[in-house]
Amino acid sequence: GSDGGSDSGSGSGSGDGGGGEDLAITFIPKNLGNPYFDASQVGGESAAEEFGGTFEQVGPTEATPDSQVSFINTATQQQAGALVVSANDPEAIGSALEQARDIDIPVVTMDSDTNPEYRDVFVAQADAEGIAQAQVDLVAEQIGDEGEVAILSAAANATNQNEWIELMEAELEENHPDIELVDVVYGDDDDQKSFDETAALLQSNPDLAGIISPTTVGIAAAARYLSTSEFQGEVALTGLGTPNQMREYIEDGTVEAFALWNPEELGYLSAYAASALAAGDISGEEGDTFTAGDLGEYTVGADGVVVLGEPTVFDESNIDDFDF
Amino acid sequence: MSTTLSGPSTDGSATAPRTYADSARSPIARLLGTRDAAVLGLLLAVVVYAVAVVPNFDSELTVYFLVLDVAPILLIALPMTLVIVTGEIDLSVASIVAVTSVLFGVLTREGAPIALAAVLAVLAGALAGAVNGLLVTRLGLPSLAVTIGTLALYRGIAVGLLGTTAITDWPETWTDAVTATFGETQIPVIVVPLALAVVAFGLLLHFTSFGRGLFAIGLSSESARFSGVDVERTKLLAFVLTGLVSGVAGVYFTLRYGSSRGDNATGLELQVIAAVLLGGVSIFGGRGAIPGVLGGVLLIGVIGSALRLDGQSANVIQIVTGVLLVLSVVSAALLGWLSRRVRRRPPTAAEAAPPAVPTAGGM
Amino acid sequence: MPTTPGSTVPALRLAEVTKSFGSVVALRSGSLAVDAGSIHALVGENGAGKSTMVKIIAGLYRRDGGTVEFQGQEVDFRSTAEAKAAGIAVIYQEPTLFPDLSVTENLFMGRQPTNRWGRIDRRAMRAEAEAIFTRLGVDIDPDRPADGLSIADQQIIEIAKALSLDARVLVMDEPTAALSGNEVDRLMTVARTLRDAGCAVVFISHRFDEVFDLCDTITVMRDGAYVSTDAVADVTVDEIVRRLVGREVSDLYPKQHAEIGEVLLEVTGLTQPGLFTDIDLTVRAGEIVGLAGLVGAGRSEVAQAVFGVDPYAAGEVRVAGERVPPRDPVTAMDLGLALVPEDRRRHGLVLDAPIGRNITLATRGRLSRGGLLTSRRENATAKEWAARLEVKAAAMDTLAGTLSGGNQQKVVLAKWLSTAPKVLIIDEPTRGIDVGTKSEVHRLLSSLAADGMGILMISSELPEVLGMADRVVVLCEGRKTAELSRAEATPESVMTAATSTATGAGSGPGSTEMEHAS
Amino acid sequence: MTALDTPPAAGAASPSRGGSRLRNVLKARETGILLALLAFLAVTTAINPRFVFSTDGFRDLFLTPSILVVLAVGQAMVIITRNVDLSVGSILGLTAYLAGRLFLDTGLPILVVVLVAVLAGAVLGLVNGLLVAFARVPALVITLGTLYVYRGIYLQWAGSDRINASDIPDGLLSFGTSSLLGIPQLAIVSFVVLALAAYWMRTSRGGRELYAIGSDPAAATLYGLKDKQRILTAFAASGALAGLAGILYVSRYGTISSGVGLGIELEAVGAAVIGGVAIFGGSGTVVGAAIGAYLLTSIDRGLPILGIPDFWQRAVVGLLILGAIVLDKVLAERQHTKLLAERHRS
Ligand SMILES: Nc1ncnc2c1ncn2[C@@H]1O[C@H](COP(=O)(O)OP(=O)(O)OP(=O)(O)O)[C@@H](O)[C@H]1O
Ligand SMILES: Nc1ncnc2c1ncn2[C@@H]1O[C@H](COP(=O)(O)OP(=O)(O)OP(=O)(O)O)[C@@H](O)[C@H]1O
Ligand SMILES: [Mg+2]
Ligand SMILES: [Mg+2]
Repeated sequence: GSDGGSDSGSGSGSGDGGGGEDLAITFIPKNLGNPYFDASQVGGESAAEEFGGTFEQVGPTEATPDSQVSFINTATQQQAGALVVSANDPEAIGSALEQARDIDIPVVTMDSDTNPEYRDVFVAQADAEGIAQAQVDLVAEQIGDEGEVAILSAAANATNQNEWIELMEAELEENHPDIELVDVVYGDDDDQKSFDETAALLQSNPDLAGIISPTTVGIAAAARYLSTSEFQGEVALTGLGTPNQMREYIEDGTVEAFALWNPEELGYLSAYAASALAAGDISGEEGDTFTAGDLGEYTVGADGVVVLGEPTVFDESNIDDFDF
Repeated sequence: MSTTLSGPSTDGSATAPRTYADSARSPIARLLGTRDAAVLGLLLAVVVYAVAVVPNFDSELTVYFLVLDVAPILLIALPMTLVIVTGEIDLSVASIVAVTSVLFGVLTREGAPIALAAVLAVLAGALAGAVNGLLVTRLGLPSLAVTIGTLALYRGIAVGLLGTTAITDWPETWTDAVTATFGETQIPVIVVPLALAVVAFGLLLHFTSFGRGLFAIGLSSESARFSGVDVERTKLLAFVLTGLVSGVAGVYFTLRYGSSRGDNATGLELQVIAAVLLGGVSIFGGRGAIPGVLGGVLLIGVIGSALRLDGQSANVIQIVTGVLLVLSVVSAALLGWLSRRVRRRPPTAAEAAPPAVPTAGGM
Repeated sequence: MPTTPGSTVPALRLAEVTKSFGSVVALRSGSLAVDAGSIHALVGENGAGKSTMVKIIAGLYRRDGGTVEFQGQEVDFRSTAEAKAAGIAVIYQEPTLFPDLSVTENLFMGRQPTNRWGRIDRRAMRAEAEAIFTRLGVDIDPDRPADGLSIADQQIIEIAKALSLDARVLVMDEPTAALSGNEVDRLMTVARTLRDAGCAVVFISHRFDEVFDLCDTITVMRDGAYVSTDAVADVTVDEIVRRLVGREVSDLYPKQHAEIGEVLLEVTGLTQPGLFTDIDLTVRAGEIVGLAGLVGAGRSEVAQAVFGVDPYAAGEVRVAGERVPPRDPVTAMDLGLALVPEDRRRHGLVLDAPIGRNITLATRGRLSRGGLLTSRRENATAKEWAARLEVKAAAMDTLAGTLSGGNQQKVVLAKWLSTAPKVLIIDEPTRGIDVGTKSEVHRLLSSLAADGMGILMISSELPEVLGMADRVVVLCEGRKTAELSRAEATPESVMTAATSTATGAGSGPGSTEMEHAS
Repeated sequence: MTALDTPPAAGAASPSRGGSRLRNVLKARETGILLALLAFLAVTTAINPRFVFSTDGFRDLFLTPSILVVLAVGQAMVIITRNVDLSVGSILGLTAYLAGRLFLDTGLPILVVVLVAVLAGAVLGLVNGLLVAFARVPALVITLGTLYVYRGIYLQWAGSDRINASDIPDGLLSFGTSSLLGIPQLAIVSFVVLALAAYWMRTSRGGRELYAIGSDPAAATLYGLKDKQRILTAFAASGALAGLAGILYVSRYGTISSGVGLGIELEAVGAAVIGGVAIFGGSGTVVGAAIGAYLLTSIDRGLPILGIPDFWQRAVVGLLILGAIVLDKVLAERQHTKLLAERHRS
C-alpha cells in the first residue's frame, strides 16, 4: 500500500547514495547475537569493502518486528545508502520500509522476506521448494522413508520457516506416504526453549523416527539434547545448521547430514544486490541482471527474487571444508 | 463564647481571624523545585545536546518516528500513573496490548466490521483491567503478584488464540490513518489524540475529586477510607482505565505495524513503568504528576532515538534506561542522606527510615 | 533537677534531654534518675513526652541534646541492639511483634540460644519460653504465630521478652493499659521480684492506683519538660494531678446551654460478634452524648461501625430518620454523619498531604464545578475553616504531619465541620493535645451543640465525659451497661458501669484513669 | 487446572488436634503444592508412562527444573525479606557469558571459573542490595533498573558473539548431562543448594532474621536487628545463586547467546509465589519455592502430553500463579480468623 503520499516529497535530493562508491549499507538482521547473521554480516562486510562502500549492522536484541521497526526508522533518518533486512514479520515492518523507499533508499530483504510490495529485491538463500525438498529428502533417507517425524521450528510467526513447513508437509504427503508428520513445535530460536522442546517432543512421541529442524539454533540445540540422551543414533536429526555448530554432532554420530546455504555468501550477495539497486543497475524487475563480485552474475526472478543457489548438504565427508 | 461555627461569618472573638498563604514558597520556587521541572529540564538538555551533536537528529523525521514510537508507551503511562499513585502496580499492560491486538485481528478475520472489532478489543482490554482490579480490591491480593500472574495469562491467551499465524491484511485506510501526517509536514496526526489523552488524564489526576482520592489513597489508604474515599472503587477504576487504554494501544499497535500477533509489545510493561518512575511518580504511591510522566516518556524516547541515530546498539539504550531509572529513585535518597550528613547529629536507623518508625506514642 | 534518693550512682540518669521532630518539640527538657532496686513511676498527660524519652533510652531515637548516663557512664546508643546489649529492656507502648513468626521466635529474635555449632537450639529456646510463661503465670502456646494475639497477650509477650533479657534497667511504657485485673496483679508481682533482685524499673501509667501501689518514686512531666520527683510516700494524688495538668482542672469544661431537639442519630441493636453486642444509642440535636468505658471496651469499634468504615453483623443506624447502609461511609457522610477518629495519624489525616487538601478531602466532591476541582477553590474553603479553628500554620501547603498534635486535631475537625454534619462522632477529642488547645476544643464542641448539632463523644478521660456530656452511655466489654443522665453521672456510677459485666471479668474497679482521682 | 488447587486446601483443612508435628506437616503450605505436583505427575504419567518411566523422562524430571530451582531459592530468600529481585535473569546471562569467555580466553580450571561466576553474581546482587538497603528505595524499581543495566552490559560486551558447545570444556558439558546413581548431577547441585539454604534459613539467626524483617520491618528496627546487613545478605545470595545458575546453564545447554536468561526472573518469582512464599514477605520456605519451580517446569514439559498445545502454556502458568496467590490468601485469612476465634474462646 502507499503511505498517504504526504511525505513523498521530503526525500527528494537525498537519494544520492547511488553508485558503488561510498554507499552506506545498513544490515538489519532479525536479531543480534545470532550466529547465522554474524556469518551474513561477514559476507556483507567483505562485499562492501570490495565495492568501496561502508557497512553497518544494527538491530534489536529480540527478534520482534516492533523493535526492528525502530532500527529501520533510524536508518531512514540517517538516509542510509541502502537497507538489507531480514524480516521478523512480512507485514509489520512494511510501512517502515516504505518510508525508507519514499526517500529513495533501496531496500533488499534477505533470508526472510516481507510482502513483495515493501522491498525492491529479495535475496533468497535458495528457493523455498528447494529447501523444503532438501530437508525432506535428507530425513527420508535417514529413516528409511517410513515412520514418524516432527519439526522443531523457530518462532511460530517466522515467515520463511512457516513457508518451508507448508511445503514440506505437501512434499511428504505427495511423495512419502509412509512418513507421518506428528508434531510441529517452536523453539523461538532460543537455545533453552529449543532444547526443552526437543526433550518434550521425544517424550510425547515415543515412536519418533526423525526430527527436522529448519533453523540453525533449533538444530544445534536438538543435536545437543540428542547427543546426551538415550535416543542418540536412534532418532534421526536433520535440517538447516551451520557447520561450526554441528561439527561435533556429525563427529559423534548424533547427526548424519544436514543442509544449509552459505550465509556468508547470502550476505555478500545481498550487499551486491543493494549496491546494484543504489547504482540504478537494476530496479528489481524480472530479468534484471547484476554481477555479485566473486559469485558471478545473478538474474532477478519473478516477484523480484534473487536466488543464491541450491543448499549445500554437509556430512562427515565435507564438513571440515567449511568454517562458518 | 457563643460563636457560630457553622455560619460563614468570622469568629466573634476580639482578635482578627488568622490568614494563610496558599504556599510557603514563592511561585517560582514551587515551579522549579519539582521533580517534573527536573525531568523536563533534563529532557530539554538531552534534546539540545542531541540536536547539536547527533547527526540527523534535527530532522523532521525524528519527530515523526519519535511520536509513533512513544505513542503506546505514553498512552499506557497515563493510566499507569493513576495506578502507581494509589500505591499499586500493573505489570500486565503489555500482555493486554498483545491480547487485544490478537482479538482485534481474530474478530476482523472472522468478518466483524473493523470499527466494531476495535471497540470490542478495547472493551476486552477494560475487562482484563477489571480482572486485575477485582483481584486486587475484592480479594485484597498484592497487585505485584496478581499482575505477574495475569502478565503470563493474558500473553498466553494472545499466543494461544493465534498460534502460528499473524493477521496482516488490514485495510489501508485504517493503517494509513495511524501513520498519517498533517499535509506536507512530518507531524503525525496522532499527536492530536495523544495530546487530548495527556490533557484528559492531567485533568483527571490533578483537577478532579477522583484524582484527589487517588493521591489520598496512595499516601494513606486508611485515612482516605475514613474521609469518604471509596478506596476499592477508585483503585478498581484505575485498573480498568489502564486495561482500557492498553486496549487502545493494542489497536494502535496492530494498525501501526499492520500485524496482529501474539508477541506484540513484548517487554513494553517495563518501558512504561520505567518512564512513569523516571517522570517522578513514587512507587510508594501518593506522589507524581502528569507533566513529569510526559517528560519521562519523551526522555526515554529521545534518548533511544538519539542513541540509535548515533549508531549505538539496543544494548547501550538499555543500559542508559536502567541507569536513569536507578538514579531517578536513588537521587532523592542520596540528597536526603547528604542533607542529613550536614546536620550535627546523625540519626539512628529508625529515624532515617520514616516508614519504619512506628506511629508516635499516645495512642 | 531530679532529686536522687540514696547516695549511690543511679542506674539510669537523664538530664535535660531534648528531642524535636521537625517543628514538633516532643521533649524540651527531660530529666529522670532511677536507682537500682527501685520502681520509678513516670507520669504525665498524653503527649507529655514520656514515650519519646523511653525511645531515647532504648536507642530508637537519638537525643538532640542533654545527657544520658547508664550506671554512671555517659552513653549514646545508636540502635536498640546497643541498648539491649548494655542491659536495658524496654516494653514499648505499642506492642511490636512479627505476626508471621511463632511466639517463641518473637521472644528470642536476634539473640536466639545457639548450640555449639552456632545453630539455633530450638529445644532450649522453647523450654526457656515455657519457663518464662510459667513464671508469668500465663497460658500462651509458644508455637502459635503471633498473628491474632489479643493486645493483652501481645503485651504479655513484650513483658516476657524484657524478662528473658535479664536486664538491669527495665522500662515499661503503659504496660497495663490493655491488661485485665489479674494480669495486672501478676505483672506487679513480677516487677517487685525484679526490683528485689536489684533491677531498676521505670513504670509509666495513667492509673494512679497502680502507681501508688507499686512504685517507690514518682516523676512528673508536663509539655516535654521535667516537673518534679518525689518519694511516693511524700505526695498525694491531688498534688500530682495539679502538677501534671499545670492549672486548676475546673477551668476545663465550659459547658454551654443548648436546646435539645429531635433525634438525629438512632442506633439499634448494633452487633458485631467478638467486638460489641446489641448496642442502642440515640443522639438528639443540641445534645452531647458521652460514650464512656475502659480502654478496650469497644467504643471505637461502635463508632466506626456506625460511620460505616467497619462492618457490623446486625442492627441498624438511622440519621434524621434515614437509614444509613452498612459499610458505606460515603453515603453516611451524605446523610450528615461525621467521624473524627481516635487515631489521628493513621485514620484522621493524610500526614504527607498539605493541610489544605486534608481539610477539603471530605468535601472535594461538593467543591467541584463541572466535575473540575482547583487548588484555588480548595484553598479558599480550607483557609476559611483553618481560620475559624485557629489552626497555627503559615500556608495551606504545609504538610499535615509537621503540625503539632493539637493543630492536627484542629485540621481533622475542620475537615469534618466543613461537611456541615448533622451528627458529629468524635473519638478521644483531646488525646495528645496540650491543655490550652484542650479547652478550645471543649468550647468548640459546646458551641457546635448549641447550634443544634448532635455530638457523640468518646473519651477515656472521665472528667471530660462528666464535664461535657448531657447524657453518658457506658460500655463494658462491648455491651451497653448503663445510660446516665448528666445528673446521674458521677465518677462512681460511670466506673461501676464500666467495670460491671455479667461475666465479672475485666479490670478491677480500682483501675480508673488518672483523672478519676482528681 | 482447577484440579491442582484442591489438594492444598484439603491438606490444610485437616482439623486433627493432637500430633502437632504431623499436623504441622499437613498444614504446611508446601505439602499442598507438593501434592499438586505429584498429582500432575501422576496424571501425565498415566497418559504417557514415558513421562517418568523412561531413562530420559526420569532424568529430565530432575534435570530440567534444576536451574529454576537454584534461582527460586535465591528469589525466595529475597522475597521473604519483603523485597524482590528482578535482575536474576540478567545476572544469569552475564555470568554465563563471563564463564564462557573465561573458558575461551583463559585456561582456568573449571572449578575456578565456577567460583568466579558465583562471585561475580554475588557482587552484582550486592549492588542491588546496597541500593535497596541504603538508598531505601523499593527493590522492584532498583532491580528493574539493574535488569536493564546488567543485560545491557552483557549484550554490549558480547556483541553478536556467541559461545558454542565446542568452546566449553567437556568436563563441564558432561557434568551437565551425566548422572550419579541415576540422579542427574545438576539436580544434585540444586538439591545441595536447596538443602544448605533451607538449613541456614531454619537454624541460623541470620535466616530467621530474614523472616523477621519481612514480617514487620518496623518491628525489626525496634528489635535492633541488623536489617541492612541481612538485606544485603539476601540479595548477595540471590545474585550468587543466579551466578551458579549461569554456570548450570552453560553446563546444560552448552551455547550462550544473547537470549540467555531472558524473562526467567518472572518464572523465579512465580515459582516462589506458587510455592507459598508470600509476596509481602515474612512467610514461606525455600523448599516451597523449589517445589514451585518443579511444578512450573513439569507443567511446561507435561502440557503437550496432556494434549494442550504449546501456545497455551503461558496462559496455564498464569492461571497457576493466580490460583496460588488466591489460595494463599484464603488460607491465610482462614488461619487468621481461626486464631482470632481461638482467642475469643479463651
Ligand atoms: N515521630 C514523631 N514525629 C513527630 N512528632 C512526634 C513523634 N513522636 C512523638 N511526637 C510528638 O511528641 C509529643 C510527645 O509524644 P510522646 O509519645 O512522647 O507522649 P507520651 O507522653 O508518651 O503520651 P501518651 O501518654 O499519650 O503515650 C507529642 O506531641 C507527639 O505528637
Ligand atoms: N489491632 C487489634 N488487634 C486485635 N484486637 C484489637 C485490635 N484493636 C482493638 N482490639 C480489640 O478490640 C476491642 C475494642 O478495642 P478498642 O480499642 O476499640 O476499644 P475502645 O473502647 O475504643 O478503647 P480506647 O479507649 O482504646 O479507644 C478490645 O478487645 C481490643 O483488645
Ligand atoms: Mg506514650
Ligand atoms: Mg478507642
